[in-house]
Parts: sequence; structure tokens; C-alpha cells
Amino acid sequence: MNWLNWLDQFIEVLVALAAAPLLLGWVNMCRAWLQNRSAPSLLQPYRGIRKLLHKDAVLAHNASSLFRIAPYIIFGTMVAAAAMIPMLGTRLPFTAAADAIALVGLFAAARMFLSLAAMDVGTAFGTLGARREMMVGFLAEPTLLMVIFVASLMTATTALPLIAENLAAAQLAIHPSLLFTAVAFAMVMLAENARIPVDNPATHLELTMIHEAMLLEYSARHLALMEWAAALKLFNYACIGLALFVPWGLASNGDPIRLGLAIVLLAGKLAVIGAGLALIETLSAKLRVFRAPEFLATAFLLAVLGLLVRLLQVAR
Amino acid sequence: MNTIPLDLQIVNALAALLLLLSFSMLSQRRIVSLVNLLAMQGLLLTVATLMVAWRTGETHLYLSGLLTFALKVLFLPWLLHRLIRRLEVYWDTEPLLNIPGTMLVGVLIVVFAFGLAQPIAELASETTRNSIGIAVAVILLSFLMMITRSKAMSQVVGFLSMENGLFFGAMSTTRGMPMVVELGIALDILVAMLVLGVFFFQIREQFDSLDLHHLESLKEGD
Amino acid sequence: MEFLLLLGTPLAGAIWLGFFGAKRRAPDVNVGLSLITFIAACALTARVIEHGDVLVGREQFFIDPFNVFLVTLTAFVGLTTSLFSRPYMRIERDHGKLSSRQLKLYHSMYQLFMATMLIALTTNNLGLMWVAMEAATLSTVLLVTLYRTPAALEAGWKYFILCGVGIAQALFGTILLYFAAEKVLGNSGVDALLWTHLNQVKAQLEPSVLSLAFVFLLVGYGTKVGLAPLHNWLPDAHAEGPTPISAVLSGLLLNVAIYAVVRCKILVEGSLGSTLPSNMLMGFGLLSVVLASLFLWRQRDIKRLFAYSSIEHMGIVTFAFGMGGPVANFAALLHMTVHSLTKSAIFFTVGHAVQKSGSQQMDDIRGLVTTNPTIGWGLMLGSLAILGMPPFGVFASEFLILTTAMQQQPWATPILLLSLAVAFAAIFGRVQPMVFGETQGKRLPHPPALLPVFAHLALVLMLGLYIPPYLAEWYRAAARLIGGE
Amino acid sequence: MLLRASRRPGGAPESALTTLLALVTAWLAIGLAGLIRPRSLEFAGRALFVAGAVVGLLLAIVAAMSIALPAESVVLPIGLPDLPVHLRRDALSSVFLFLLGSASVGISLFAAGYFRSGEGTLPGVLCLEYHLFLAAMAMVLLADDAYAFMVAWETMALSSYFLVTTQHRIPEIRRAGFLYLLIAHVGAIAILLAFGILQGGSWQFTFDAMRGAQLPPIWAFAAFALALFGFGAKAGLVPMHVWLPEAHPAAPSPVSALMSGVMLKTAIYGMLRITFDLIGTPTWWWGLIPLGLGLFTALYGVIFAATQSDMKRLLAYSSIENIGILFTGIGLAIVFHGVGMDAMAALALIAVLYHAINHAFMKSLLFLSTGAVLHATGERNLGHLGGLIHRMPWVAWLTLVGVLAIAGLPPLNGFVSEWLLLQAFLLAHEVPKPFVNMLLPLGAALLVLSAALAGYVMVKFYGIVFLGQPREAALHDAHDASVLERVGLVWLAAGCVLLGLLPAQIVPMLAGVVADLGINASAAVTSAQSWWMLAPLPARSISYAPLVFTLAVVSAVLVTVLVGRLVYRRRTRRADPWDCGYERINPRMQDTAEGFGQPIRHLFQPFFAMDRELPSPFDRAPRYRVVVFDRLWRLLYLPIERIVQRAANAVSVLQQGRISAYLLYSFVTLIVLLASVL
Repeated sequence: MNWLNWLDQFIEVLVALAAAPLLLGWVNMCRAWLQNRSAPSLLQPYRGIRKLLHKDAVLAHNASSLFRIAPYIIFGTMVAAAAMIPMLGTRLPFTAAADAIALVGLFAAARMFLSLAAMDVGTAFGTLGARREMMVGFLAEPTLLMVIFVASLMTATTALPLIAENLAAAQLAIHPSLLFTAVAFAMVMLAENARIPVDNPATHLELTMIHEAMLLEYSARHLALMEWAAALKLFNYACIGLALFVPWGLASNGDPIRLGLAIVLLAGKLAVIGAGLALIETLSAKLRVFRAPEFLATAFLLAVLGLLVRLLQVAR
Repeated sequence: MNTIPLDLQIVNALAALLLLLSFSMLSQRRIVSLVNLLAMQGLLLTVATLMVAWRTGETHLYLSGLLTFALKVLFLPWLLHRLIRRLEVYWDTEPLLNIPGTMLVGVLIVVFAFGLAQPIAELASETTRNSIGIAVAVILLSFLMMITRSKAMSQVVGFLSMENGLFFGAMSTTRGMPMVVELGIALDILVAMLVLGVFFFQIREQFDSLDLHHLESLKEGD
Repeated sequence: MEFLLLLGTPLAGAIWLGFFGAKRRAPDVNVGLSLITFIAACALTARVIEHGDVLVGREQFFIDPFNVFLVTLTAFVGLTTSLFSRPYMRIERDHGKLSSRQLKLYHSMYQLFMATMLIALTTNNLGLMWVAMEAATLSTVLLVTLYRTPAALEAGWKYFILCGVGIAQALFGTILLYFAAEKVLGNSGVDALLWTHLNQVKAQLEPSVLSLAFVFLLVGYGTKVGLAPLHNWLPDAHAEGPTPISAVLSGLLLNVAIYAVVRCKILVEGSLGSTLPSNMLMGFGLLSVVLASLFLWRQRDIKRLFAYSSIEHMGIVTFAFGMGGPVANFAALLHMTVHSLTKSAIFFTVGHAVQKSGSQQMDDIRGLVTTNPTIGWGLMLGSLAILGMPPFGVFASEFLILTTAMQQQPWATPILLLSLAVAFAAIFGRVQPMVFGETQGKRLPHPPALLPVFAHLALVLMLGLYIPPYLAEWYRAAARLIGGE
Repeated sequence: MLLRASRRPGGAPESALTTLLALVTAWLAIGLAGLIRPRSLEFAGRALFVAGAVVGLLLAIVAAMSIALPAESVVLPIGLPDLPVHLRRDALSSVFLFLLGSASVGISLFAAGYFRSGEGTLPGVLCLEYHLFLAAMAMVLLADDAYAFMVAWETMALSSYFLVTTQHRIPEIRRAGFLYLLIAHVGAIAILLAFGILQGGSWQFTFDAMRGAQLPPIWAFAAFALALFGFGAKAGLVPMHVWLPEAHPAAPSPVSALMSGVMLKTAIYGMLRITFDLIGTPTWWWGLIPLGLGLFTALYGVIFAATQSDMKRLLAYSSIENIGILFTGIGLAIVFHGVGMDAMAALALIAVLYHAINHAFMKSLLFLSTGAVLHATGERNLGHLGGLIHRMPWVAWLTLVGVLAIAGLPPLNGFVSEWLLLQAFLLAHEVPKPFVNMLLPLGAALLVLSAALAGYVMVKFYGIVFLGQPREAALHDAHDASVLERVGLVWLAAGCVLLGLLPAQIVPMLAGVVADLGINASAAVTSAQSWWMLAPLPARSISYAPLVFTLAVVSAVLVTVLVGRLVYRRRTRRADPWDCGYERINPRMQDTAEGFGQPIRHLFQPFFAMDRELPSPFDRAPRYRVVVFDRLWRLLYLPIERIVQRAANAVSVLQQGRISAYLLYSFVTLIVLLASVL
């Protein structure tokens, strides 16, 4: 029932688009609770986006067209990325077209456009943010890839859905190597999504900010797209994590009932992840920017360690 | 042990004398007497050549004997004496290796030369048993002299006594070279001497002395 | 007939120029004589190609595959050099470095030198060969000291004494050879020194005598080849003489000397049947290459630089002859050819470069291409060629030599290659700044004659890409001859 | 199988090779034609280069069509008497000829618009050198005996040396040229030695003889090591890389493009030729050497690229990185082939070939764009550039393609080859060698790291040159590239895109090449492969379909734009940049090249030898200066020079000018020799 797979694919993208800000809202809510502030509404991100969409756009005089198209490209790539990640089912038609390496490449492309756009206007903060973003990226990207490699070594494929499927099918529930990689992945996820301890989404303190610094010159619809893309990114990473480490409950074929179940399950998993994220952010303190590479280098080494452990098992 | 005919004994005696002369050259410091010794060498050479010529009856040896006489006994010494007088170089300065040392090395060289000549002597006609060895010895000794002397003039004398050694070798081993060659060689030596004469004056007017220490500017080490 | 022309022209010319060498047309006469010589050489070559070897003058002179191409080469380079020296000497006189008397001397000696070399090449009589070699030395001594500067005198003196002594050893070697030959050929005297006869009976010659003879001959003629450690006269003489003489010295005289060595080697090897001569040649060759490449490293004077490079290449040739065998001999002959062509071309450009900058110090010579592109490119291409850069012919011969070395003397190959690399760094590092960069040189009073340069380089280039069949045949025949068949 | 299918039988046997030869001669003729009117820029500098581009195009077409044809060879009546020039065209040469031709099209067109009068060498001479360079590279690829190969190889080095020293008045350029030629020559010597070993006692220096020769393993390894040294020196493998960052900035941009894009690949070709064709059966552990060196080189190059502030040096170091990647692939292929995992070996080799072609296109593109910038601004230093996207949009947008491609981003070509190589690496743990199979996959980690760093480098390069505010007033009147230049750039950019989109068409061809090298590639390219999807190794379900992928991304972007148009009704106006409300922002406030290098310098401290000048708080006019050196220069090259110098000094003592000493030498020599025969 091929058309069902197509339906599955379609639904998945829609869900990602719709639910991404929700996840963001949930994380912020949890954080507020943990820091016993009065929490913003769960829908706050949506309101933000709607507000931005009703404003006039202001562009710097020397902003080039690269600056203007960047938001669309970034948003588009994030949507496309969502299509590659098994969120509900593993029988995605898109699987054959792009594997995990392509996915990481896609993230990298988004990052490059973001940084270039940030450098375009040529303000102090923009370039500073771009540099820091790339600095985080050149360590986070290989780490993510390593994490995926470990999984693909176990499953003899680099296609994310198949990885997830095989992992779910495997008898052994907990792979020791996956423990290392899980930690590494968590660290990357924090770094990539501009979370404490690497970055603080809620600050505009120039010495510390990374992601916000790049958005400074954006306004209105561009800004809205950027925010939304950021939310999507978080959502995607969360789903990658789920696919790699708790792959159970994905619909192995596209029939509606299991799809429905999968949606519910996904919501549950995401809720937990969001809470966990908030917890980490509350407990840990923001690092100095110079320390960020060391943080990520640790993550990279952890991933490599995971790989070694895996190979050790194979060798034996 | 058959008795060696007289003339051969004479040739050998001359050979011995030749060796003696080159030794005395090695020890001699006065340039004028060096030249005289050279002339005596030439004389010995002539006599030896004539002896061999008389014995073998080769006409061209008589010729080369006369040539030798003219060139080495008369012309060259005369030329050198003239140069000495014109350039006022009578004494050689202290040689680079002192006389006894030079003599010692000389003795070693003679031993070596004789050893070297052994295989050839086996083949040589009985005329010239040890004269080959002596010829080699003379050549090497004059070589040594050229090394140790530091005046241009004495080097030239060394060079010429080397030529003498060569001639003696040629004469004693092979009763001289073919005539063409003999003439050519003689011509070469003659020209060489003339060139040298020119040289001496040029050097003299450049450095107003014939001391070879002036001729050490072209070198690699600095 | 050609023979008389070949040897007579330069002799007569030497005498004539000795009297009228200072006339305004004297350079042109010089060129004309060289041209006649060259034509004679070509005619002779043609004859040899048609009828094979030639023996003339009561067997005193002969042409066989080995010396015929050397004769042609000598005559050719002699011609081009005389062409080059026309403007060069004019400029020297305009710069007031030479009087007309010296010019007279120069022209007459130049022809005499050519004559002696041709005799040494063509004579069949080893004694005459010695005489000619000595004469060549004498005629060039006066040319080396032409400028009468202290340095020139010193160089001349060293040249005279060292080569004189060396040559004397060669004479003794010849005597010993004669001695041994007599035992076989009987006491007929005259033809006991004829190479052709010796070559027929070489197997019967007494080995012990011949080995001694070879040592003396090697040391004697080796001094003129410039084999280390007998080479010490060579850089001085090259650096202090007038440039055309440097060109013919390293382009031709060295060849002739090596020719003499090889002639003797053929006989001795035939008699000994041992590898002794080969080993000696290889030893000398290798030593020369290594030492020369190291000396190159610290040169400041441009002519000394290329003099040492000549030593290096003579070392390569000697090594190749030492290895022997058809390929190595072939390569060695080819290397002699390309080396003399290239090196003389280099000296031509160097001469003009020195005249422009008024100094032989390489630090004073700068930016040749900017003021005088032809000189600059000539020097650059020439140096690259002599350094064994393809597609020039030097690479072809070095390729053959190196590959043969890998085959026969593997241990020697790395040494050779390292020395070549060092030489490359040394020479090229010096040449580049002279050719490129800013300049302060002045124009020359007379237009330089650079036709010879590019003629030579073109030939070398051709030999690198394509060796005409008859030439190759020639080399092969010579190689066989040297191989002793 | 598919590659059987791709081997079209028939087709005139000799035709391809003879045609190629004719084209090479045409290049030579064009070069010589430059000497007819050497001073005329219009003729020698424009028309002839366009003609050269046409020849290049034909060459590329012929080569591409001849890839599937069986090998053909011819013997020319030139060269050495006993060793006439043998030429041979097989699949491998065809691929690299295609690379040469296709890349040269763009470069020649650009060059036709690039050269201005009054730049050092005359246009005519330049034209000669340039086309001689092209022809020599072609001959290297066609040569089938050692002599022809060496001649072509050194001619290539020589002509490129003259091209590098076009502006020979500048001392640095002369120094660069010298260093380049010297290292090239030393490498050539090593290659010659390798051939000397390879002929294996037959003393035939044709490649056929070498193929036939049976070498004892140790000698085979010696040949391999020498070849690695020689070709590594040409390719810029660390530690023989020092000439590269000097020579590339020195050369005129089209030349740098040609050298970096094409010439370095001839070294890769040589390596493949010797390893897989002439030696034939490499032992598996040999592969570890190029693998290790390659990984180190890749990391080394990209790290140094990140710290450069001269845009052409930056690109040169990036070339070093890519060379490292290529050698890594070769090493991996050797290991796989050695242990009999031919499918994986084929995969790795395909990746190598593919990356070679890719790099030719993208690096040429980038070097040419720096040339355009150089002409427009006269600046090479990143510190004085910026904001050029407004003044030269053509160059800027085309460069963006190259930047994204070389950063290895999908769907462009750089990604495809890295994807293939990574897939190969992911299988490395199956190598049946204890310990090695654990270390190999870690190579993937380093590979990915350097790829990510390449992204960093490229953002720095593009952002600082083309984006932001101009750092100098002069940049405001920078002009865009001329028409011919644009055409050249467009050609190369198009190549990047197409190579990225059509791997499914290209990989089977390359598989044929690999099979030609005696590696059974049939398993690597499956029948499951369709015209739109790249799916090597049927056993694993790995696949990549750039067309679909691109379609998805592009459609997503377009939909976003459309929806944006629909829902958004507000106006857009221009204002001053906000920058947290700070008014008086000036270009100096932007991040500098050094600033961009800082994190890398911080993180990879041990690689660099830096000398830094930090301002104290009380400085009147505080200045910050940092210069980054190559440690290897001091650790390796200077010592060698010192050793030779010492030896020379020692020897020079022999010649103190004393004639008696000289006589003594002769005397001693005589005595010694006499004693020896006694």
C-alpha cells in the first residue's frame, strides 16, 4: 500500500510544521516552572510568529538579496529535513532519496546560509555571531555524524528510517556504545539549538549570544521564518534522537491506526524530552564562549569512543 | 750468473748517477746550482742515449742524443741562467717540508718505485733491468720536489728533471720513441720553456717576485 | 684531401693570423677558416658514412666511428664559437680590456688550439696524440692569461704546471705502452704506437705493464679531463680566460681528453680482461660528480659555477664509460655531445651577461630578460638543459646512464641522484635571480651574436626528442668499438 | 552486468587515440602561434585562448566518449632510438583527460578575458607556456613508457614554473617559483627511481614490460614508496606541501586554477597508474601509509586554510586538504583490494576519481573568482576586501556555488564524492585484520572533521570577501568580471551542479574505469541502480538520489516563498542596520580574517608556530599582530639545507689555492692507484 506510505510522509511533514513551535513552547513552560516563574502560554511561539507576520519588514540599506532569500532557504531545508526523519513511520518513500549523511549535509547547508546571511549586513554582532555559529558547527556536525555512524554500523545502512527499524527489531535493547553516543548526541542537541550551556536563547547580551546575534538584523516575516525554522530544527533533532535511541513504536507500515498510535507515542516522547531539556538548561550554567569548543570536542570524543566500543564488540 | 758487458754496466752506472743527481736536487736550495744539476742530468741522459745507440746501432737514437744534448745541456740551462740573472732569483725560500724530511720521503719513494718496476723489469731486455725502476724513481722524486718547492723557478726545474726521467725511461726501456714522437716532444718542451719565459716576466711585473705564495688568491675556502 | 683541409686550414690560419691577427677583418677571417674546417669535417664524415673507416698519412691518421663525430662536433662548436667571439672580442676591445697585440695572439692561438685538438682526435699514433694534447695545453695557456690580470696569471700558472705534470705522467704511460707493444709487434718501431695495430694485438699485450701504463695515462689525461681530485686547474682557467676560450675549453678540450682516456681504456681492457680500468673510471667519475656538486653550492663567480658543472658532467661521462656496455657507452657519447653543445651555449650567454653587468660576480648580474630577453632566455634554457631538464637532450643521456646504473651499479645510483639534486638546487638557485627580476645592466656597444646559442639549444632539444637514425647508428657503432668488439 | 553494457563494442579502434593526439598537437600549435604576434593582447591573449578552450572542449568530448572503449596504444617514431615514444589510452587516462579538457574549457575562456597587457611576460610567450602546459599534462596522461612519461612530466613542471614566475620582478614570486621547481624536480627523481625498480630486470622501460615484471615484494614496496614520495611532492602531500601555498598565490589566477584543479590530479593519476596498473597487486598494508598521510594532510591543510588571511593562500591550503582526501581514498582502496574486498575497493576508487573531477571544477572556479576579485580590487588580502556582492554580483553568486560545493553540501558535487568515501569508510571495520579494522573507521571521524572545517573555511572566505561592508573605500568602484570571464565561471559552476545532480550517470562509467584497473567493480555498481538513484553495494541498503532530494528541497523552499507571498501583505522598507541600536558602525567593526582564524588557532595550538604581538592596556596606539608559520618548514627543510651547506663548507677546504697542495693531490692519487695495481 504505497499510497499510504506517501500519506504517512505527508502527515509527518505537516505534524512537524505544526508541532515544532508547540515543543518550543512546552520547553519554555517547563523551564518557567522549574525556575518557578509564572509560565507563558503553551501557544506563545505561535503568537510570536503571528505578530511578526503582521509587521512591516525593515531591511538594512546594504542588505543583499542573499540576506533576503536566506530565511526561505533555511526554512525550506528544515522542512525537507523533517521529511527524512522517521517520526511516525519507517516506510517513508523519501528514504531511498536521502540518507542520514545527506540529512547532516542539509543541516550544514542551513547553518552556512544562516551564517552568511548574518555576515551580509556587516555589523559587529552579525559577523561575531556567524563566527561563533560556525565554530560550534564544525564540531557539532562531525559529532552528529559519528553518532549516526555508530547506529549505522549496527544496522548496515545509513538510511535513518531503516536504522530505526532495525534497531527496534534488534533483541538486545541497550547497546553499551549507544550510551556514549546518547550523551554525545544530547550535548550536540543543546549546542545546535542554541541552548544553555552553549548559548542562551533568552539573552541579547552581546558577549554571550550566538544564535540571536545572527538574527539581529531580521524583522517581520523573515524573522518569523527564522524563529519557526529554529523551532523546526529543535523538533527535528528531538526526533532524530528518538529514532536512534528509543525507536520503538514507529509504524513499520503506513496503516492509519498504527499511525495514530505513533502520533500519540511521539507526543509522549517529545514531552519527556522537552522536560529533560528544560531540566538540563536549568541545572547547568552558561559556558564562556571560549569553552564551547571544548564542550563540543568532549562530545566528539564521546562519539568516537562510542564507535570504538562498538568496534570492540564486533572485533570480539 | 753471466758477466754483464761493460757498456751495460756503464748505462747502469749512469742510471745510478741520475738517481743520485735527483736526490741532490731534492736537497739543493740554491737555484743556480739546481739548474747546473739539471744540466748534468741532461748530460748523463745524452751519454746514456749514445751508449744505447752505439750498442743497438739505431741511428735515430744518435739523433735524439744530439737533440737532447742541444736542448737539455746547452739551451735550457742557458735560458734558465739568463732568466735567473734577469729576475734576480738566486735562493729558494725554505721548502714546505724540511730537507731531511724530504730525503726520507724520497727514499721511501725510491723503494716504492723499484717495487713498482719489478714486473716490467722481468720482461725488460737485460740492457735495462733496473733502469726502469730508476726512471720511475726520478719522475716521482721530481714530482716531490715540485710539491715541496715554493718558488716558481724551482718548480720549473723540477718539471724539467721529470722530463729527463721520462726520456731516460723511454730510452732505457724501448730504446727511445719513434722519431716523429721524439721530435714532437722536443718541440713541446722547447715551446713550453719559451712560454714559461714569457710567464716569468708577466708574473714578475705583476707581483714583483716569483714567490708562489702570491698565487693563492683563487680558491674556494674563505 | 678533406684531411689536409681539416688539419691544414687551422694550422695555416694560425700562422697567418699570427702575423695579421690584429687586422679589422681578422675576426671574419677566423670565422671563415673555422667554416672551411667545418665543411672539411662534414665532407670527411660523409666519406666515412659511405666508405667506412679511413687511414691516411702512412697510417698516422685515421677516422673511425668513435672519433668522426667528435671531429664534426669539434669543428662545429669551433665555428659557432668563432661566430660568437666576433662581436664579443670587439666589445672587449671597446671596453679597453684588450690591445690589438693581444687580439692577434688570441686569433692565432684560437686556430692553433683547434688544430691541436683535431690532430689529437684524428691521429692514430698515441705518441702524436700526446704531443697534440701537450700542444693544446700550451696554446691555451697563453689564452687563459690573455688579460694579464694577477688572477689570470695565477690561473695560467696553475693550468700550466698541473696539466704539464699530468701530461708528463701520460707520456710515461705511453712509453710503457710502447714498451709492451714492442714485445708483440716486434722492434719495427714506428707502428708499435699505432692504435689500430695495438687494437688488433691488444689481447697479447703484457697485462702487468698495461695496468701500470693505464694508471699513468689515466692520471695524465684525467688531469685534463678535470676529474676530481685532479681538477683544481679547471675552474680557475675557465673563470679567468676570455669567455670564448672557456666555451671551447669545457665544450671541446675536455671531450678530447676523455677521448684519449677511452682510447687507452679500450686497449688496456682488451689486454687485462679485468674490470680494473672500469672500476677506476667509475671511482673517478663518482668522486667528481659528488665533489663538483658540493663545490657548486658556494660559488659566487658565474664562470666558476659553470666550470664546476663541467666537472660534474665529465664525471657523469667518465662514470658511464666506466660502466661500459653498449647502452652506457652510447649514453656517454650522447652526453659528451649534448654537454659540449649546451655548455658552450651557456658560456656564450654568460659572456654577454658579464659584459652587460661588467662583473663576473653573480650578485651583480640581475634581470637579464628585462633588458636583453634573448640573452636571458638563452641562459635560463641553457641552464635548465644542462641541469637535465626534459625535453632537452641532456636528460635523454642522463636517463640512459641512470637506468643503466640502476642495472649494473645499484649502489651508485642514489649517490648520483642526490648529487644531481644538489647541483640542481645550486645552479638553478643562482641562475634564476640573474635572469629574472629588476636590472641595472647597460646596453652592449655591438649587437651580440646569439644565433649560435639558439642553434646549439635547438640541436640539444632535438636530441632530447628525436635522435636521427644515422646519428644513432653512429653512436651504436662507436659504442660497439669502445665495447671492444 | 552494467559495465559490460557500458562497454559498447565496435567504434573505430585507433580513432580515439589519434584524435586525442591531434588535439594535443593543436594545443601546441596554438601555443606556438602565440609567438607570431607576441605583443598583441587581442590575438595572443584573447583569440588564441578561446581557440584553446574549443580544443579543450573537443578533448573532453572525445575522452568522455572513449572511456568505455577498449584500450588502444600507438608507438611514435620519436624519443630514444631503443625506446621510441609509446602512447596508450585506456579508461583511466580517458577519465583524467576528460577532467583536463573539461576544466580547461572554463579556465581558458576565463583566461581569454583575464590577461591584461603589461604584466611581466609578453602575452605571446604566456600563450605558449600556457598551452605547452596543457599539452604536457595531456601527454603525461597518455604516456606509456618511462621516458615519455618523464619528459612530459618535467615539461609540465617547467612550463608551469614559467607561468608561476610570470611577474618575476617580485622577489617572493621568484622564491616561490624556485621552491616549486626544486621540489618538483626532486619528486621527479624519485619517480624515475621508481620506474627503474619497476622494470624488474627486463630493462624495458615500457609500461607493458613493467606490467609484466614480477617483483619481489620488498622491491615492489620500494617502488611504491618512491612513487608515493614523488607524486606526493607534486600533489602537495604533507610534508612535501610547502611549495603549494607559495606557488599558487604567485601565479596568475588562471594558472593557479589550472595547477590546483588539474595538475595536482596528474599526480593522483600517476599514483593510481603505478599502484594498480604497473605494480598491479599491492599488499594491503601499503595502503595504511597513504591513508595515514592523507588524513593528516587533509586535517593539516584545512586547519592552515582557516588561519590564512591571503585568499589565494587560503585556497591553496584547501587544495592540500582535498589532496589529502584523495590520498586517503587511494589508501583505503589499496587496503580493501589487498584483503580481497574488491567491491569496497571499487567504491573507494570511484570516490577518488569522482572527487578528483569535482575538485577540478570547484577549485578552478574559486581560484578564477579570486582572480576576478584581484583584477577588480587589486587586493589579495582578506583584510582589505568585503561587500563585493553588490559590486560584482556575477562573480559573487557563481562563487557561492563553488563555496557550497567545496564545503561538501548537498546537492552539489562535493557532497557526492564525500558521501561515497564515507560509505566506503563505514565498511572498513569488516577488513579481516585485527586492530586495523578498529582504527580504520576512526579515519571517517577525521575525514568528517576536516569536511566540517572546510565549511568553516569557506564561510570565512566567502563572507569576508563578498559580504558585509567594504573594508576599503576603493572597493566601491570595483567592476564585475568581463563577459568571457563570466562564461568561464558559468561553465565551471554548471559543472559543479551537474556533477552533483547526475552521479547515477557518472558512477557506472567510473566503475568501468575501476574494473579496467583490475578491480572487480561489478559488485559495487548494482543493477538496482536506476537512472535517478545512486545505490552502490546491493548488500547494504544505502542510496542517494540527488535529483529527488533537490526537488524536495527546492519545492519546499518555493512553497515557503509562495505561502509567504499569500499570507504576508505588509510593505518592506530600508533603514540603517540596527546592530543593537548602535549608530556609528563602521567597516572596521566587522570580524577580520584573523578573528575568524582565532578559534582554530586556539583549538589546534600544537600545529602552529605563531609569533604574536599583543597590545598592552596602556598602548597609545595599540596594535595586534599574529603571524602563523608552518612548523615543518623549520623542522624539516631548513635542517636539510644546513646539512648540505656544512658539507659544501667542509669540501671547500680542499681547495685553498696552494699549487703545491694540488700537486700533492695528483701525487697521492698516482701513488694510490699505482699501489692498487701493484
